Amino acid sequence: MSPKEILKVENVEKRFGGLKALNKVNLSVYENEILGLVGPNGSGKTTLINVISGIYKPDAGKIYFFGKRIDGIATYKLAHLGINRTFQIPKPFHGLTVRENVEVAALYSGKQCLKSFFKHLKNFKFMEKGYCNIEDDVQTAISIVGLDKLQDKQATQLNTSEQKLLGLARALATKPKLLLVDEIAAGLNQEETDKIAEILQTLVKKSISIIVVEHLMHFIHKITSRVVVMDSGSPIFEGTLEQAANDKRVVEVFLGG
Amino acid sequence: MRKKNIRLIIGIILILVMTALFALLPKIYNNNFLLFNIMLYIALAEGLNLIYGFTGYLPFGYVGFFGIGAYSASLLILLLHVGVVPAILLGGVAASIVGIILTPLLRLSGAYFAIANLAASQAIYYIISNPHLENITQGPYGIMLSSVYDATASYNAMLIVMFFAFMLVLFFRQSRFGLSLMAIREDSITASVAGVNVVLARTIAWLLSAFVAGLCGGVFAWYTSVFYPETVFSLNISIFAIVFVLFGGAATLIGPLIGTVILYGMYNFIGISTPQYFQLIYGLLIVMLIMFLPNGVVSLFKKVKDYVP
Amino acid sequence: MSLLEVQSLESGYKILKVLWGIDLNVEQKERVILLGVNGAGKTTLLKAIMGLLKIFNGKIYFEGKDITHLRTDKRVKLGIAYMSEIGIFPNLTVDENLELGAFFLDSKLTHQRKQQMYEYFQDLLSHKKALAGSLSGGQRKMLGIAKLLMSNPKLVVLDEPSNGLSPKFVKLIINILDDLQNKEQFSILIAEQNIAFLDFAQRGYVIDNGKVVVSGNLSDLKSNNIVKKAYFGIEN
Amino acid sequence: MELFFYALISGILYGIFFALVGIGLNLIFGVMRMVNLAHGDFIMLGAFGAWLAYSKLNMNPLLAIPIEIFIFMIIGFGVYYAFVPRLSKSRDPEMLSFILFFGIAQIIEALAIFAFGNNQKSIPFSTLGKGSISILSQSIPFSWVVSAAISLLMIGFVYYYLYFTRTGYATRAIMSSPEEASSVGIDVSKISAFAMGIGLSLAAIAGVLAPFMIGSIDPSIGASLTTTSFAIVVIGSLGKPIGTILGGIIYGLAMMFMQTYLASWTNLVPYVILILILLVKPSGLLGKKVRNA
Repeated sequence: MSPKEILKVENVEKRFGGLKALNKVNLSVYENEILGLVGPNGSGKTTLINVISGIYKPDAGKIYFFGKRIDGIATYKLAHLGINRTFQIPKPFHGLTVRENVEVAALYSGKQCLKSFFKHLKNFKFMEKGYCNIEDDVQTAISIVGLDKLQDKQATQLNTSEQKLLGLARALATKPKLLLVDEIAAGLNQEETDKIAEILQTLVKKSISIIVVEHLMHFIHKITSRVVVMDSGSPIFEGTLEQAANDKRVVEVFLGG
Repeated sequence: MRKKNIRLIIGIILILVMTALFALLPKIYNNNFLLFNIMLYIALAEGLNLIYGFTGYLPFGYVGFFGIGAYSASLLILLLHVGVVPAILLGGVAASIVGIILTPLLRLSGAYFAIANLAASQAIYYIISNPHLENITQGPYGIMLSSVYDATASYNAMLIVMFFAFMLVLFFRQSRFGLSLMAIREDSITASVAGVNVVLARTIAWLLSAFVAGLCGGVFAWYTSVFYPETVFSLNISIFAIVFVLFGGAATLIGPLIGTVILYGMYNFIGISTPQYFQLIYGLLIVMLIMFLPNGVVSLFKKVKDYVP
Repeated sequence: MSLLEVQSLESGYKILKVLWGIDLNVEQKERVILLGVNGAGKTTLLKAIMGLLKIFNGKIYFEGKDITHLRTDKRVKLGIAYMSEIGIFPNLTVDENLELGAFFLDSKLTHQRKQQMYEYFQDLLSHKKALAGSLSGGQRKMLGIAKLLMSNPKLVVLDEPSNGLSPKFVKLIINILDDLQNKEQFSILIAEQNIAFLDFAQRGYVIDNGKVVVSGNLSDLKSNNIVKKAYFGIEN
Repeated sequence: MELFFYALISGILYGIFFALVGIGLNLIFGVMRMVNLAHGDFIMLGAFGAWLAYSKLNMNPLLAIPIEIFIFMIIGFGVYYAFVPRLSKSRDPEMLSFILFFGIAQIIEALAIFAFGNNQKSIPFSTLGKGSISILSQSIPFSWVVSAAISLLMIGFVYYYLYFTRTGYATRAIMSSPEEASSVGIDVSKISAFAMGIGLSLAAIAGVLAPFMIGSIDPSIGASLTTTSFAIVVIGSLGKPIGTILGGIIYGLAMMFMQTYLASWTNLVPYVILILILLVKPSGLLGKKVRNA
């Protein structure tokens, strides 16, 4: 039985002025996999992530998530549907504690939760603990990334790797089924990178599919079974990283002609 | 007990004490006018705090909502013979409606929003004070509300509005709605990725903030009973509210309160007869704050920060 | 004494450390290439050398002088010229761009130098009054290089001159640089991911994840496997 | 038709003056991305300079211009080095500069009241030349023509500076990218400080002409001049000083036509223009300065 396809990108295009940042992109992500997205700068990797997560609207093409069309849907609604992401440069909410950062994300992670939020708002019980029962979600997300001990710290006091983990925790708090991870290993040392690789691998076991955009090939090598290589806005290769390294076109893209 | 809950209790106590204080003070201190104005500016500063403190938009034309509230309430009373209390409430609603009309301004970034909002309040002022509209607004000749004048009742109305503004800020400070607003203030894209409906949340804060200013305007009209367009659209009202919030510290309950009590107290002491002294002082204060203490006086209490309501 | 010497340099953007202890040197009249995939830290390294980023740790010496914390414009005056990936001021004309390339020289010298550049790059002369932003991709790179050389630099630092160019233009750029370096005898530090530049250089470094993974002379680097390892993180 | 021509000619003359009113604000924003909310107050100071020259020293107010350029250059350098480097490092320089300069505006206004009092001051129009001249058979006060001519001259100087001098190239290079500029050897802070000096001097010169174009002056005119300047600058595109000429003329014409045909609504003009432009075409006129979402 072939694995279930959860995300399908069909002929997606995105232009910025005259520049075609994405050109007829087709891509599928299957259940329980980590897909690596690689390619030189300006090849459209981050643009694709931005389109899938709703930050940009595609100019043409369709995107399906569990068979439902999602292109052009607002980012916050996609977060509710189960698509979430991290950013290359971590963007914690300054002035909020680690736990509050995660709470913001957990707050809207389900319809039922939202309803109960308004119900309690009406009864003026909004300040009571656990009105929405998100406490468990928050704690789970924080402990998956291992920030338990830091949860009362201000987000600004975290170091780079902790800020990246916080970004991951925030994404997890929305209970995603698809997680888009944009250059999470950049700026981290080996030990920190290994830790993140380990976390991502445990997530897959929890039925979260992941797309990883990354320049660090050994990181990609370690966690992905399949990579898609992008160049000038289109995928030009799909397969394992070893196959990619021996593919003439891929080598040309990376090393120049 | 979690810090947040302690903060809530402190906040509630603070609100109750302040409300009780202003309820009782007129009995022992006869400068009713001063007490009223302090309450008015507390409410305005807290109302401005809703939008500036929690979303980062600096409404330089906040006075526009105040003036709209004052004029709407007065005209409803004078022309349509609406009761005073419903008229004031409708004044708040009218301010919110103007807020809805101005929501597109929220698309602009910081300084442009502030300038555009300032321009909007000036435009409203010039429309209302236009002699061509004398039949409706009395144009530049002002409003006489002496038929419904009631010093005690309007004082108490201000007390209620102040209480309401306090409660709103406390709600923003404690609730997860407020948390998501602060997330938007830090980074709107990341907030939307976290699942926050950025546009909706921002608009709610904006309209609530306008509503508070509108209520203040209505009560002010009732209390003074005679006023001119330039009284209720004076840029100084915006400026005072902004300076009080900046001074005390935005996004807290206590910051605007401290700011208003200290600075308005100072204004009353040195400012009313020679306002330029006060203007010089708060000008210098702003410059110093931006250079050395951008988060206001409250940020001095770093150690107990989590308990500051 | 090396012309440029970088010692265990650590740098990055605000909280994001990108360079993790880089050692590198460029000798007089030498052509050095910096290879690596995008994101490896090439641009960051060049910016740090130019003083456009905060140095967290380590030292930079130019002609033996410690310039680690020197302001960018003063480095330029010492004789380091830099061409970023953009490399030009799009809202200024070609002539104005050249003028700015030697901003600290007096106007007579600047004028002479400008004539020299127009001689080297005939194409630019015919576009003298055009906005730099209106030029084609190849012409922009020419202008970038001409602007770079205006100040008679001792060391030129180039960030991906091949970026966005077709293979034909890449060849052209390489030829131009080759020719000019022979004429003017400056040193070159060039960051590239295009290995077409390998033949142009005498020595090179391959960096990955903010560290130098391979360095050496041309034949060392040309051994394809080493580059491949750096580029793909796998050995085969 | 008579009215139409009158409005047209006076609108253009006023427009040139208003271009001068706005151009300094735009220059400072373009070079250092600082929002000078005290712009109108510097104009007001310039106006009082002219008034002092006229009433205390018995000079022709125009002679105040060179002295003011000197003084405001120094003030510009002072303001730059005192605030800008520190602000540039903060998290939101644009917004913080906005509030900071608002504080400076308050200080200036208060000090001006100490120095000059709250009363309105004026300079007789005749000091710039008596009578009026006839353009297209419309009789236009001579002082307007002189003011417009001086404004045009000053704008010409700015244009010459930006497009024909090396420091001007460097200034434009900084507008396009401070990082690129410093990497060709430009001392960004020195050139920026100079731009601040020029920006404030231009405000002051506009101030010298203000008593003849706007009428009587007092310390409180700053705030509305700032908003007006914003309207002018935004019409002509923020960050592009020369675009301000267009902004000034559109504004001048709009105002004069309103005054001619719908006088009582004239006050609304700057505010309505500002809001409309910000709402209808914010990205076009402000570049990428628009919030996301």
